[in-house]
Amino acid sequence: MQHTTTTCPYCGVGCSLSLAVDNDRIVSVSPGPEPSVNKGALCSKGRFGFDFVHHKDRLTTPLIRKDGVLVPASWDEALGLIASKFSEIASLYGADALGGFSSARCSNEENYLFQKLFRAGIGTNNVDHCARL
Amino acid sequence: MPHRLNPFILATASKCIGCRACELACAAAHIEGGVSVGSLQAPLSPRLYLTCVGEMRVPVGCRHCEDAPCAAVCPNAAIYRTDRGVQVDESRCVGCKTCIVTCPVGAMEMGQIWENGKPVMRRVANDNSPEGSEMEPALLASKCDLCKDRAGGPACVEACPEQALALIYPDAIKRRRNIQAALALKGTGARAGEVL
Amino acid sequence: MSVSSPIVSIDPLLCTGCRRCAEVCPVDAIVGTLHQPQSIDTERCVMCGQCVLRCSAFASPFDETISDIPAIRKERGLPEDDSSTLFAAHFRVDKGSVSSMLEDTDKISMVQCAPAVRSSIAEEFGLAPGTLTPGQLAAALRRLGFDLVYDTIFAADVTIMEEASELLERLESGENLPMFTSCCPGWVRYMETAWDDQLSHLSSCKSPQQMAGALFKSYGAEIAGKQPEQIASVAVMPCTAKKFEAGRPEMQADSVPDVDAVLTVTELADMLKRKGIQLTSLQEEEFDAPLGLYSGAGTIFGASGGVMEAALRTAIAVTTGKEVDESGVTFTKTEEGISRATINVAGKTVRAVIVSGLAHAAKLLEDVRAGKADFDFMEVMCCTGGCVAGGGQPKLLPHVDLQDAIQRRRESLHVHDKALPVRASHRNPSVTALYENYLEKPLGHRSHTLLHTTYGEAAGGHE
Amino acid sequence: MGAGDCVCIIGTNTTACHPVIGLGMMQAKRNGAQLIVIDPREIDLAREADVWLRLRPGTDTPLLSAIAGEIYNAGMVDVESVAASTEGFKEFCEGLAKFDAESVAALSEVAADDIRRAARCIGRARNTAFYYTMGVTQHTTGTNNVLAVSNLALLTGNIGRPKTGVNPLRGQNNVQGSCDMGALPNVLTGYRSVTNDDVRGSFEEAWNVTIPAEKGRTIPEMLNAIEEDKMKGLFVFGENPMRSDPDINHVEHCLHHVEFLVVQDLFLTETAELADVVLPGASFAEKDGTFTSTERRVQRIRAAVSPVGDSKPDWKILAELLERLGRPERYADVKDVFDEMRMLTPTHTGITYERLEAGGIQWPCPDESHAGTPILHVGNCMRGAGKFVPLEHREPAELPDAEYPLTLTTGRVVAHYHTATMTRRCFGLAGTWPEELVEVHPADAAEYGIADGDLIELRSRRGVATGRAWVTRRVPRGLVFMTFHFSESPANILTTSAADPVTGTPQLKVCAVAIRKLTEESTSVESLSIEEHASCHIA
Amino acid sequence: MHPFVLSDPSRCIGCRACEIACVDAHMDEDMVEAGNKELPFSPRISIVHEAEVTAPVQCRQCEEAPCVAACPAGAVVSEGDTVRVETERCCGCKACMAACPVGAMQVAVIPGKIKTPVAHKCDLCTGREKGPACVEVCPAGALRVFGREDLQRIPVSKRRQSASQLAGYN
Repeated sequence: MQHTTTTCPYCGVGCSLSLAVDNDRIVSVSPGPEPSVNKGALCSKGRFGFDFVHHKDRLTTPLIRKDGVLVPASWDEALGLIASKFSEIASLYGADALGGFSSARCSNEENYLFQKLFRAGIGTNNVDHCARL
Repeated sequence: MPHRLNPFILATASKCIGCRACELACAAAHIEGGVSVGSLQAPLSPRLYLTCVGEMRVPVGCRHCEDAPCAAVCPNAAIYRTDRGVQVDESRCVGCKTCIVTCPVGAMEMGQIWENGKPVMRRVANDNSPEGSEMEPALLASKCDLCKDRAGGPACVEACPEQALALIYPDAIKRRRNIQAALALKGTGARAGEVL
Repeated sequence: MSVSSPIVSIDPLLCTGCRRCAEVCPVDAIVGTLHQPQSIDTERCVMCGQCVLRCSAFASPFDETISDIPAIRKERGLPEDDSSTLFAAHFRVDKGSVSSMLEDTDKISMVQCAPAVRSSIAEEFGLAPGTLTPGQLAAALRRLGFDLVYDTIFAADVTIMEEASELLERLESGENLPMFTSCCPGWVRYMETAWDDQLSHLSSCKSPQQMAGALFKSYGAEIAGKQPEQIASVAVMPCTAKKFEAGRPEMQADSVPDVDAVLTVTELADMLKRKGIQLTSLQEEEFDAPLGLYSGAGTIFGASGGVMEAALRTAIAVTTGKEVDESGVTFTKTEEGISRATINVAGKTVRAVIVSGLAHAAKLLEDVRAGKADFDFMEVMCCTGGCVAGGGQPKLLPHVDLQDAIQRRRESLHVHDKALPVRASHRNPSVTALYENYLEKPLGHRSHTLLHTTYGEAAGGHE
Repeated sequence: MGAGDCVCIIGTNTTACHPVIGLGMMQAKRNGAQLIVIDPREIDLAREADVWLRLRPGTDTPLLSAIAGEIYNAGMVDVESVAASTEGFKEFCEGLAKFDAESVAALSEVAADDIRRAARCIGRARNTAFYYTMGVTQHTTGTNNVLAVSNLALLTGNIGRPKTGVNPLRGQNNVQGSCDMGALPNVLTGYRSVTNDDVRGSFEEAWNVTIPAEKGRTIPEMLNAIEEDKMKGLFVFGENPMRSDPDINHVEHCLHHVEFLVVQDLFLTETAELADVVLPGASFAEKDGTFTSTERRVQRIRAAVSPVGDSKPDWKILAELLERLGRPERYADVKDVFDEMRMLTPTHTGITYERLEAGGIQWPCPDESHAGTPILHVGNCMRGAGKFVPLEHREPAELPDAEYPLTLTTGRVVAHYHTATMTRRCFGLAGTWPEELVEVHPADAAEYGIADGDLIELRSRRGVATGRAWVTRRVPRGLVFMTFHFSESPANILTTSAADPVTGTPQLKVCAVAIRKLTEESTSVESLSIEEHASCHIA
Repeated sequence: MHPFVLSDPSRCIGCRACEIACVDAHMDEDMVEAGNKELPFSPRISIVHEAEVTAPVQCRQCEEAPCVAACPAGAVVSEGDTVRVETERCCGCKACMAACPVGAMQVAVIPGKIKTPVAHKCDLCTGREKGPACVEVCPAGALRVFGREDLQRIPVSKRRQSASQLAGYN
């Protein structure tokens, strides 16, 4: 049984968690070590909001819509299609014809790369996320 | 209000005076007849039973169990659960009496079932009758059916002069009691933080 | 009054001690503590049967004491194949003796039925309270085997003739006033047990049931060409106390009882059903003449205030010569169960009182005893609402509104009264014929022997 | 926080949306601090509050201004020092005149002397900390509401000191971080505007690419642009606008209309179902990285289990996409991404993975020896002088009327999170709160013949939703509350997309609805077939 | 005397961690398996979340338990530390639900071999080394176990306190 210290993925308080893992599955959650904001307390989501990770509905492969139906595809094929489609749209209609909604639930690094994808990769500032909501 | 658990008739022993008006009303509500006892076209066969133990009087009836033992043991599937309590399908009952001995509460009895003035009959061996057998009224499983088809709800509750009977919804009672218990704890509570 | 009255009794095996009967007993004759079997104090009991009406403690097929039921049926004298529901409080059942009378071929059976019977018996056949079925009642009695189907209401008209005359006589002489009606046996019994010093105030008239019985055994026998012993006189009553009255020793002539047996409405209905007679689907028939023809005034005897109204209609006619269908006197309620009015009869102002419910009579009797009575003529009905609410009436199920049912029965009698051609007792042709052919005149010699009686400890008593 | 301090919360059900902070507030109350709660609903903290202002939804600005007015008139303001360190103080004070307690009392349905009591509490307290969340921002007057809070803080000097400050409680684990990282159309990392040439220049030089000088489109603008065929491609990353955005019918129409839609998420959400390409992301427990909490604390997340199936950490996917779009950068691990970012972001330059091992660091942290900044605006406001902004009151965009007599406000419950994509797939959380519960006041419920637990239908100008009624006094008469956690009861079909002019934040907290009881089809007779139930019970 | 758990409404924020911990502690499967098998979610603690009060309510392990008295099948037994339900003997007649003054008894299907609704209630997590799961997880410290010793000690300490107060002024 290993223990990994991490931060709660739910509200903005940023409580520190310790995930107990047994053969690559999260088994339980307990409050993280000090120093921490939550000082040993965890709400219901923090303590019991982890089993979605192993839920059977998790997406496990990229999907591509072929004649109206989403079917599994390889990473190479999916990413290739996105890259080519984005370039095609950018060339046809200009970079401003593309845009993206980023995620307040993903990490700083991912948000950084996402806005870099549009600003550097495509050349548009059309990047927003749901902090507005 | 959608209820998850079957309601059932519950008596408050302290209020019951033992007058049997509930049994009378119950029996009358399940047979053809007019406004008077004389007008009833079948013998009285109540489905709840006044029980006297020393000075104590209280009617005992079916609690429409969620996992009804009577339904479990019935070999001919005559007893089953509906969204309005546990019901008996008399046409399927063969009168095997197992449900009587199984019911933990003693709410099941074997009663005559009368249809348009005549009891459901069954053939019984009888040597000194010409055909060697004769017909006599059948005794079939009989229990409280919550007056499911009666306007105005259960007849016993309406008839009780002391309002000792009530149709109770267990989950509604539980929710009300929870709130009362929580309110009662308000202010006092466990003083969890303090050292008592 | 020693031996326990078998007319009304409480079965200790079935009584659960709920004491709901004690709440309605007008004379507090129910004895016992809560949850213990109750018993009846025969000294106080007037056999009105209200307790029988109220009792809901029946013998369920699922009781532990189920094994005793056949023994109880035998003890109550019920026929072998009787399957009626047994209740703790019950009255003496006389179905058996009546059946044997009907089978007795060398007897002529004459039956009389009280006004209230025709307003309630339909309830026993599933119809709504207060359904009026006079014609079908007569038809049913005939199918049951009664040779002559007469009517108590005829005798009620006779009672009016006798009692109105007695009242006028007393008003004239000023003696024994105020005068009380005597047709309610429960009321008479109450006077005998609790107010025996006031018995003189009671009208000497017998009740209509006893008058009819007496006439059956005399005038009736003559018409039928039979000896009094050969007449089987049966009465159908909404009342249990009538069973007691029929058995009173003085209610007979040369040891031939006026009335041989009394059936309650429930007993009659049961006998009819056993014979497969469905009263409510019969063709209407008439009551036999002459002792079966009756006026509207007699009909309303069954409702409290009815005797008073009937007497007034005749008194007005006798004193003023004016024939009226209704006395036009309205009684105003002065206290619970008591209503009063003042009328002038033959130049005298008569203060009349109607008491509905025995429990309300005590106050007035105290005034009488103290000589401070402020009334001259008092009608007392033991059961609140009149005979329509008697102990022999159908026992209504708990969900039924009893007061509403009683009110509907009263109204049906008044409707019946309004519908009849003759609405005053003295205008009943068969009554006038009776006097011409037989009684000569009210309070005459024959009336005196047949239709009048005396009261008190010596005379009363049980079989 | 303890005696002499004051906690003022407005538009936040803290014990539900930020439970641990909520607990901290209750502890502060127990330590003697005063608690002021401004919320139309009787939330748990309202029960504990010294002053609870039960305002009519949408009247936050006038109420806060009235409080400020009362403090000012009562002479509890250190006029010299405030005037010295701020701009626009005089006009602001004059502007307060129209927000007298009596007229605001009528407007916001809060008793005038309650306003005065709140003012006294704040005026007298040594330190007052203000907390707010969506309850303040999700209005057409969202910006004004926030400015009203900051006006009040500036007026009472409650800025830049411990136990004070204007503290927005960010709803999501990294909403603060995603703003910090420039995932906004108008700013690059560290809130530096794209229109600022030097800022843009530093990025263009680092990435040797030219970045457009005008700001990009916000989400509502992008949706409209799609509708007008100005935008052909959309990449939705870790979001479910089909449930969280207002006026879902409009969103659905746009997402169908767009030529090429990419969605990257953990589950096949309603939005993902419409996508042309769906990429399986990884959950917080399957990747390394950092989140930034509501108090600007950057904290590590660490992979505890390997990614599920073929899914990849999201940063790897984005890195690979960048690569395919011709970008030269290669990132061995997420630390490289963070380092690239922090070199470009002065406020985060001092934060390194090594330092984060010892615990979170609050930006700004200019260099690696800097300990981080627990409190902003220490000494003076970061922009120099504190800026007062005189405000006007504007009624919400949609008010109840004869046809839609009740006000609907939306929000969250403690057991669920946002569109519940994750929480409804947690056995425990789904168990405690399996379905939508619409809070209805007993009197309103009685008026519509609704009993507790009945299925009811809510109807607005934009759509219809159903949910189970929870008859409770938590909501006042005339107000109903529901969450947007449940797809079967999509609150955002009802909400209006009328938005704040400045931020474009939609008015999710106020819209007009009508409710009626739905007669539930009575559960059918459960008479099992004969064979079945003769055997089934005899186990 | 049976120990029991009591809540403090002034501390509870209604986060329901106790409710989930209770279900978790009475299930062999872990959360993920429970989700995949769609097991019933049947807590033995009821959260009241109203305007007037927010607090968990559970069994007080009464010494004179109405539920024990009400059960026709003798399935509710008072024994050792708790009042316990022997689920094999329970037929779901709900008399205990009507009897319990606190509303601590629930009738529903619970995880395990019995697939029909049965009565179940708080059993103080007997056999769980860290004691009641709800008390352990509560972030607000709103739940507290009153053990047998507490039930002896608390009255004594309070008496001593009031005695000193009495001595104080007369």
